[in-house]
Amino acid sequence: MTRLLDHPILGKLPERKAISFQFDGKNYEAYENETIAAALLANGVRTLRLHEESGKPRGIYCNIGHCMECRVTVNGQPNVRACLTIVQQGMVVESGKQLPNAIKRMEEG
Amino acid sequence: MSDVIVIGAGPAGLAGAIACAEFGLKVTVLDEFFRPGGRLLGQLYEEPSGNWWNGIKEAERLQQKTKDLAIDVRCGVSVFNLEKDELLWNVHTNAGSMKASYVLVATGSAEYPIPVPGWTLPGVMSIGAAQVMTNVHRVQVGKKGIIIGANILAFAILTELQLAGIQVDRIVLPEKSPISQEAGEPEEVLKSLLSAAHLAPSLLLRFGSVFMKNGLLRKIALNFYPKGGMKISGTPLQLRKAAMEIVGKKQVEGVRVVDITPNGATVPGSDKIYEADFVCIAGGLYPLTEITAVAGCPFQFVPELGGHIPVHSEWMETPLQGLFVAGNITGIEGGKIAMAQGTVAGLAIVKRSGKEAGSIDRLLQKSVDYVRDVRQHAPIQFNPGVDEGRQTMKELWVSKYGKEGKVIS
Amino acid sequence: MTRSADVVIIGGGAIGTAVTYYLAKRNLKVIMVEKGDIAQGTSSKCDGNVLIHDKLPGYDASLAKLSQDMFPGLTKEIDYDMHWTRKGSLLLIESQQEMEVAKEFCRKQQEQGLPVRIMDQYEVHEDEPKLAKDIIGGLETQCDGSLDPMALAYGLTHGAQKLGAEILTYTSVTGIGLNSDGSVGKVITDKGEILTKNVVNAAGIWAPEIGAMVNLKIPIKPRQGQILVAERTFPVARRKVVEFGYLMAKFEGDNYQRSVPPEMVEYGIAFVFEPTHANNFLIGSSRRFVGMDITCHNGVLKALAQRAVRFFPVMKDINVIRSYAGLRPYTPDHMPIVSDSEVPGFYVAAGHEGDGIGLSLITGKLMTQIICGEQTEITIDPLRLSRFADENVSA
Amino acid sequence: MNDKDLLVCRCEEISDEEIREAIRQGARTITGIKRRTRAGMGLCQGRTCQRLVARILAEETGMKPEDIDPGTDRPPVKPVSFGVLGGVAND
Repeated sequence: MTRLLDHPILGKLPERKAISFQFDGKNYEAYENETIAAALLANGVRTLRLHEESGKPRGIYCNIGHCMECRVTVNGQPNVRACLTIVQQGMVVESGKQLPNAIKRMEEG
Repeated sequence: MSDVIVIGAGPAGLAGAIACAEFGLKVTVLDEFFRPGGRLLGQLYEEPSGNWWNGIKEAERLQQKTKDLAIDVRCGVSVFNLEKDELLWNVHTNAGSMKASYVLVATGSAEYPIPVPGWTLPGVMSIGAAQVMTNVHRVQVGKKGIIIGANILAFAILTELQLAGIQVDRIVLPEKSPISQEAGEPEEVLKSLLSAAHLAPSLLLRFGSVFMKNGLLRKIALNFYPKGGMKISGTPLQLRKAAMEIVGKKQVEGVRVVDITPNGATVPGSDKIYEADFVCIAGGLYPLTEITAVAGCPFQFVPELGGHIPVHSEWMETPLQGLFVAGNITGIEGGKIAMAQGTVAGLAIVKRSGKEAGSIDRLLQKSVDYVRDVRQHAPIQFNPGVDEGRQTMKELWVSKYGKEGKVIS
Repeated sequence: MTRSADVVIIGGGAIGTAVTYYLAKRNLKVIMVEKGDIAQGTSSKCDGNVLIHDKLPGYDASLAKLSQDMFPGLTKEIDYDMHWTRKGSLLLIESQQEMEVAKEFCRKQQEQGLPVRIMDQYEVHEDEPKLAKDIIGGLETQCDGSLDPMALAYGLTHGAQKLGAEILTYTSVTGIGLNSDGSVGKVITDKGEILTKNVVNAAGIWAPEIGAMVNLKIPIKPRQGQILVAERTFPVARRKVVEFGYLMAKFEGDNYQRSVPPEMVEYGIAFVFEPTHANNFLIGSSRRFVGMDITCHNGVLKALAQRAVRFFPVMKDINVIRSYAGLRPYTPDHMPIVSDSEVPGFYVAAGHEGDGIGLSLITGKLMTQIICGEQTEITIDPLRLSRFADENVSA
Repeated sequence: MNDKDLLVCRCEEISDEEIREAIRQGARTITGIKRRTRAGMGLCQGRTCQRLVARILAEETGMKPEDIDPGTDRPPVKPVSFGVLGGVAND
């Protein structure tokens, strides 16, 4: 998806410094003051995590920090909301993974 | 230590902080978002008067005022608990705890979702999410999108998406169900759109919104309502179509849509899949009241204001000593009203703090009247019964706590 | 609408549903009356421990073991998934002084044939690798287990209904009618009367209120506990893990003080970790007398979180998503009441403090044996209500 | 729970059918439904699904919206780490 550099009413976006960050091992380009969710979307990435139980892909839903769907791991810190967190230079972001369910396997076993 | 902590840096929170600081109170404002402004940040619509309501400019104006008044606005801070000890309110956040004699909770609203099979696919988002991504982050949410749910918020944001050059293929209704309720009934939708006539100029003017007030004429109009819908600045509003399923393997690829009768019943075998790479769900707004709930504030069910909301007076005061509310948390209305309510709450705090004995009562009453005045001239009415709802809450307060508002704990 | 039943059970928590289920198994006509929803009281505000590790050797441990051994078969018997797992439990030992007491405690339990053993520093860290490095050992109880406490109550209700029991939820008991000879004649509810000769008061922290209806003094006081709920995350520990220090403070009384910050003592904080089938975990526990208050106090939540990070530092970055508070039915001598009473036909099954889930099944069985006039599986003398009659016990 | 089901609770993936089944088993409040199905027990604590569950409950039981008591909000209203809550985050 492209970035809206110009806007008929909101006008031109001010010059912003480009920065780079990592998502699931790949390098991406973002701009200063952009959230992780916005930067990834601008790079065509919608899936931010897999549901911990079912493994189904999930992306942003509310984009203002209410629904917790956009949680990713940032520099080792899990469950950070991508829609509220600003990208920093060299940030290492990982998508949320499906979890093994030890207790359930115990019950089935 | 601050005299006042404001939770929520939206129009209501900022206005409240400014009103307190103008009378010399030390104020801290907290907000989860990385920029102050709340829902203002996404708002951009043309008012009947023809000029543009630019929420981002409005937010910048308020933010500048907070700087001028040395108000400590802290973004990226999540409040997770609010508790009172003997004298002070304790606000617990992910950045530590703080105390203050007065707390103004202005946490605004959240969006009602309308579940559709497949709505957990990446690319499906609330319509507010698309608004923020477009106007605040200036990133396109997709190449071609479909909006599910036809209401005032959907139209306002539709215009914003179109302005940003994003193609919105069509607006359809959700499938009628106990969850979607009126949103899935074409006649109900048409009736609710009447209060947004000026917002969707091209379509409804041709129908003549006054002419449509009569139920029977609405039914007839719906019978002849073209399947392809009526265009709103290019995007067809399809009142006779409903979204049955959002399809896609890893993310949104399209929406399966069916024809529906005027009262929302699906026409079997009429489904088609329309291609899309994003879907916006427009379910409307409801007050976000969780922080006042954990603080122990009494609630009252007022459907016209959005359901269970904290009990409050016209001075925006709750029955708990030192706890105030303002903005969408008290009932869903536009940004201007939220700001006006914020000012009332701020002045009420100044009065309670005994700071400015002289003129405060007059200023407070003027600010209360101003809220009513703004409400009368509001271009958008989210809920036709809002006046009635405000009256219900006022009468409840007076009956329980008296005109001046005796505070219980 | 007047009904009749062989036995009416008041209270739809873990205890009430267990008594109802075991009575229904004797195809007696039973009616359970619950003023709210099933498990609306303490049984939905606790964790699902089914333990013997915290029971004094002797009667306590035997009663708990009897109850514990009834759980494995229950799931099949009532065909309802209660997420029962039996992976044992681990008591964490922090100091040499605790290790000495733990060894003695373990020896006595082993003498009673209970599957317990002491783990040294190497074994305990191999068993739970994410444990804080300075933990010096553990006391393992191989037979301990846990389950979803709410699912227990729903499952027992499901099982009882299949056996013909009638369940009246959202029905409040307003009085108990006695016959001229003083024996139980009927139960009066806000939805009509139920003629019966037998009533079981399984109302938990509300048991004193029901007892007062037949002017019986039941010395149960609510003792509040708060619990933190963590988010779904990687496995932190595979089973129930509890600190031994708290038990020592409980049993040793004043001659043992854990070296902990003052609020741990003030709020009665004891580290309790329980993994759940939903792939998250619960952190307890706290003990305070605050009447019927079930709001969460931030000071207690903070102390619980601090204690949890002390034992599992990896929790520092895991999120708490919820907290809740429940009221344990506390009796002066820490023992439940499973007994008849001076009022013929009026029985009491309540007062289990923190062990209501674990002792629910044996309570159901014992109460059935008492009502049916049979020899009880284990003596119930320590559980008699009359034990409180002589001392002037203030409820 | 197959793909065609209508998910009402996104966090815990609970369908509207599972919610109706809980009501059939006797749940009369949002909390009762939560305890039987886990709807509302996820990270958003019901911010997304709670009002949808209320509408299903009203339709299944005929209860009026004002008679349906909403779920109980408890701290933390937004997730917070054990470290921050316990005041041990920074050391």
